[in-house]
Amino acid sequence: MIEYLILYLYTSLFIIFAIAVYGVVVKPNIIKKIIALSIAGDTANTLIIFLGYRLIEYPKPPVLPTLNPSRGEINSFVKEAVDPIPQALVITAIVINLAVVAFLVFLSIQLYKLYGTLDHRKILVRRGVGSEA
Amino acid sequence: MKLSKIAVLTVILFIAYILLAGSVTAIDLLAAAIASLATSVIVADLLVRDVGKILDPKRIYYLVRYFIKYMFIIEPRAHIDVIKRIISPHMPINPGIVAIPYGVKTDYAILTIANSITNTPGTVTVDVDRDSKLLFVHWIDVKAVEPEECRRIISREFEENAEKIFD
Amino acid sequence: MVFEVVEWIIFYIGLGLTTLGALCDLFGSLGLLRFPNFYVRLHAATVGIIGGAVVPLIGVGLMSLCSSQLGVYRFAVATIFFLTAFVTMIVAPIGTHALAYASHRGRVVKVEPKVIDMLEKHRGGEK
Amino acid sequence: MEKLLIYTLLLTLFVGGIVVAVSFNVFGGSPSGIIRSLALFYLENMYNVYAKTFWAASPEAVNAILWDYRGLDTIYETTVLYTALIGCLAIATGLEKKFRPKEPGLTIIVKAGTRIVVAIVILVSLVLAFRGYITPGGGFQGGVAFAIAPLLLIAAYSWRRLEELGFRLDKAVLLRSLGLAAIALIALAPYMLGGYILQNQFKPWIVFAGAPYTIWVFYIGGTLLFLNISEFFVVSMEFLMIFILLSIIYVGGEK
Amino acid sequence: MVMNLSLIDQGLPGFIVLGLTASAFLLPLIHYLVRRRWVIELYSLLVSGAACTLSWRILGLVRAMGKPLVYSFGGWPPPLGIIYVVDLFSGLLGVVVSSIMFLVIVYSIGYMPGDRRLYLFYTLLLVVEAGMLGCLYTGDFFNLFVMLEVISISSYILVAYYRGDRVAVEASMKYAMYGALATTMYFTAIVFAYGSTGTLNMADLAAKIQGIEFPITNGVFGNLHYGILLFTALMLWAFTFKAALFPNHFWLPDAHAAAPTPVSALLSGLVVKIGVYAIARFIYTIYGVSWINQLSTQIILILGFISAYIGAILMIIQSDLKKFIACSTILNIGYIGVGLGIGTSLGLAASTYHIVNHAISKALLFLSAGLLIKIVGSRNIASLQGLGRRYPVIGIPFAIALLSLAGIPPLNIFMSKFLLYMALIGSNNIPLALILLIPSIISFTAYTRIFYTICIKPPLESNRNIGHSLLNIPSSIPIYLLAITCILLGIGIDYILPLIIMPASNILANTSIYINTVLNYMKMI
Amino acid sequence: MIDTSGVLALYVPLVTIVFVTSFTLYIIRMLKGPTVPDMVLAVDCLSFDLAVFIGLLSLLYKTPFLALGALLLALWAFLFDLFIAKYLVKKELGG
Repeated sequence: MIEYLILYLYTSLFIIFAIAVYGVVVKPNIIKKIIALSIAGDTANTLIIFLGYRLIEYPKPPVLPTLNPSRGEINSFVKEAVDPIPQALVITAIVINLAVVAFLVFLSIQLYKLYGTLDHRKILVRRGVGSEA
Repeated sequence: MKLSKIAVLTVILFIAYILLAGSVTAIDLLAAAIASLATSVIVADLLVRDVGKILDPKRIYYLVRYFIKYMFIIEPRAHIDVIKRIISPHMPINPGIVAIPYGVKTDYAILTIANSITNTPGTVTVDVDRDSKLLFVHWIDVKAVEPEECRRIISREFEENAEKIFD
Repeated sequence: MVFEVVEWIIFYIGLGLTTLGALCDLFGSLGLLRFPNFYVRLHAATVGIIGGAVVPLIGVGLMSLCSSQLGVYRFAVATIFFLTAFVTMIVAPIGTHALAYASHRGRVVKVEPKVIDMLEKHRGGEK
Repeated sequence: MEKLLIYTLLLTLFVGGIVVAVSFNVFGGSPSGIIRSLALFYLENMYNVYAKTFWAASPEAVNAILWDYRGLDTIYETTVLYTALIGCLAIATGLEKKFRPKEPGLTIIVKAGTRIVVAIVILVSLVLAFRGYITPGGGFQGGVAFAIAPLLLIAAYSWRRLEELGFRLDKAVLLRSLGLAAIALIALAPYMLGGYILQNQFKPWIVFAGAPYTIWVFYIGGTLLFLNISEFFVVSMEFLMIFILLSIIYVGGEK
Repeated sequence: MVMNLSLIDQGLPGFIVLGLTASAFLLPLIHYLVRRRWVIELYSLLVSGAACTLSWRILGLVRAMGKPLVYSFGGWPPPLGIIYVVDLFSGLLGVVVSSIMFLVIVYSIGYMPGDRRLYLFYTLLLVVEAGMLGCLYTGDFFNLFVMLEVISISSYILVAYYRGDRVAVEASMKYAMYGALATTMYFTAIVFAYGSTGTLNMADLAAKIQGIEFPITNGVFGNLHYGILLFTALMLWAFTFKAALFPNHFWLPDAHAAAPTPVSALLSGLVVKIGVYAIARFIYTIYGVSWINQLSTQIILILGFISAYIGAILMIIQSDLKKFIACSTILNIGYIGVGLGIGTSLGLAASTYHIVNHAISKALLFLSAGLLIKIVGSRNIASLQGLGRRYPVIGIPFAIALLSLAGIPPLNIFMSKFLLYMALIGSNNIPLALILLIPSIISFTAYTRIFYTICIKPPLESNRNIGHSLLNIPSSIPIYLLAITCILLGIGIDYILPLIIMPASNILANTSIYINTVLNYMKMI
Repeated sequence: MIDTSGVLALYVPLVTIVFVTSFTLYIIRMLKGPTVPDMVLAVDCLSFDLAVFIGLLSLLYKTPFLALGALLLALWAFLFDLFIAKYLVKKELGG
């Protein structure tokens, strides 16, 4: 049962990722592209967080709840806590995604000011590259 | 003036920090002092206009009494009323927007009245006009159209308490 | 011993509040589905938020106050839940009000069905 | 069109590869009951008060990894955010601002409520930042929580009112630079004193004593507390800058 | 040859990168305190000069040691913390990067118009330099992701630096959008690598692929084969984007042409090479001799060929000078890819030499063309006619760069191309050598057209009346330095090849030294 | 000092059923909502109820560290409301 749940979660994550990549490439509106991009990033983050989960009854966050632990507390903590590395990596990745998205949004405002539209096809036409097809 | 505001706020926020942090080691006390001081310096002018009112025990007593009465009497009554409307098959609703005059002066008093009105299911504050001192309330079951009549049915109790607490 | 009994009583009060909240939540969501108009749905949403979130948050706070398995942090957890309930009580009606104000002001949603619309009259009178 | 074709092709390949990945157990069956040995090592040693060779003096594993074991990543993550802000400034600097003075903001009810919430938000964000090395949270998380405050003020009032209240752009730039300088100083100071860059605690294989994890009765977790506070300054001010820059409407182009 | 370095010397790579970042942090503060243009310029000049000196010192140390230099941050042994591993290859590229960056900053002092945003420009240049050096020195593939993102975001911004230029903003948008997608792909690749091997360290990954036991992360966690396969697929997508190899080259002409000229030189000469470096590092050092190495070299070989063709064809149809130069980058990256794909030691040496040569020649070409364009105010090749003859001070280095890229014998690119053909023939691939000759010939005609139009033809009527006053000394110095280096690298090949290029390319393909150095470093701790 | 984990392990799954039902109804309204304010209202209710759910989970999983998430979630929901309202009224967010 649980294997199928895991399989389902993996598959749905990858399908979302694929859809996001499709959105970045195909959607003509730049804001939609940016949204798709952030979805792609979030999917990758979810995937790695999911990898770090521990499939036991009540997993603990990787935080020791006391400042003066006994040896037994440390041992049981090691047996129950989830993988902390993905969480640390994800914080880094989230900040990076956020920075990129913030810049992209700012750039798209500038783009709108210059071209008067956020449609990629119209922008190409106004630049003189594409045609109105 | 500003210093007294900051001092009062700092004490309140200090207690809040300790409760939030949940531990009273030495470093926590230090951090709480720094954090509450910093926060109160930032928000003092924004949050408080008259320090005396915070320290007035009568107002705090009215606040607590009002809160208890509101949570245990007014809220359940209104909840049951709306839930009845939800689950009854032919849905007896009779909605409309009515105007309710108010007599309080400060922002927080208006906030209290408006929030009390919105928080009781059945009435939602839609707009407020400070010039003509009117609150516009969407009412699920319009029993009266006259402003004073509405005031009597919906908000008299809220207004009395808000006046005692904040004005 | 007496202390433990008191703790159990508080715990069961919390449990009851949470159950009440869950039921309110159910009715609120039902109302949100059944009511015909955005403004009427606001009332159902109030049931869902005040009854369905503030009350059970207080309940959860009471429960965590008495649950020793949370360790030394249980008072902090309870405080945070009470604070959340308090914040929700301030924040949720303001949010609802802001939405109602915006949809009336921006004319996004029509007030229909209605008995009377004093606000529209008030505005019309101004202009 | 051909670009589309290529990407669609790669897409199909990618999804196909995933199915392969899942069926051939690339991830070693995880999530499962066991975790990777590197993670186990971190969990065992980060706050092992009985064997301090590999300890990071923080009971919070994520914070220990972020600022001690893999501190360099975090510094450069901050650099990325910093650079993005520099980019926004590069686009916005020197343009004329547009402002409609007529009736800014929402109703009086929203404004009054926002004031109370702002105080709570700032306090909670400070709790998150100050206690980041003991409980979940940390500089970045605290900064993000702080960012709710200016956003609320912008929504309820306007960016002009935000600047009147003292959340100003130039102040934010200044405070951010100070925070960044503090991070760089904390990172480079051990190197100047004969230790490793970013060294936190004492290591048996080096003479340098490392940062003390308690000062008198204050448990501070070595450099972690200071790094978290600096990061809080940086991140909160950067978010403030982002929101101010994004909420201002700039008119007019360059000459 | 083994000698023990002091901790200060060991920490130099980390110090350079962090120091550059810290000085970039301080630059806005300095601007805030002292609003003088020359202060900003002097500051960035000093900082990049110091970085340049230190990177030369690192190369010297690595050469003297005879093995890679390892430095661990925070004192944590490798799989626990982040390490920097500097071998001859990355040291050499580090020297190229920091030297050219220094020259670019010198050039910008004379070139960039002074406005209120100038300090942001220099900040971004310093951040890019820090990012590139970090990418080169790092020994941890998650850190590589972060540093890659540092480079990427600052180059997106630098492309859009002329914010009023429609083409520039659009090019930056395209570059940023797909670049961010590519880095997300690399992050997903990291997920696969971490999921299957349970490590984030490059040497550890290499040890896992070779089947060597590494302490702390004992053994692999999942199915190594498929994990590495997916990692490679996604990693190659990301780095071919950064390197502008065939399927992901589409952003390059617009972005490199629309950027300010110093930035074009920087992007075309250096930033693109980081992608190539990462591909080379993964395929050769990490994968070592294994099936995945065989597979990915084949892919890179094919992509390199297609890139060379596409670059050559794009070159002949351009009428915009900067776009022409940008397209020539695609061609040359194709050559480098072919060199990496051959897989023999001569091929690697050819690639390494071509990376260095192309960085220098392309920087020279962009910088000198930028001065010509600034005189006329147009990027159209036809309107630049005869300018090289009219202004021989710029014309001579411009001609040297053009001839060098065209592959005229005594100059540097000829030598590396010649090595490349030798490598192709040496690995019994004579048909491939002949196929690769075609883009070379096509591009040669394109270069000759430019050379004839700008340096031989008489100047246009409209261009005759422009005075000499626009020439400036700070911009001319780096051009001449680069031109002299071009000639020296061409003539001195017999000396340079055994001195640094061959050792560097040999160490790139030597996995066991890489792993053993890191392992020994752990034991030393 | 009482250990309530036994009661909670029985109670939380039961109450979860009720919560999940109402979440589903909210989500239906969110997807159906004829106007933007309807959707926002549904998301609002969903967020506040998720805060409660986080509280229950933190009791079930015996971890004290999920609680601040609930508070921040409530705040973000408020923020969402304000921005939508502001957009609907002014058609811009800053002024």
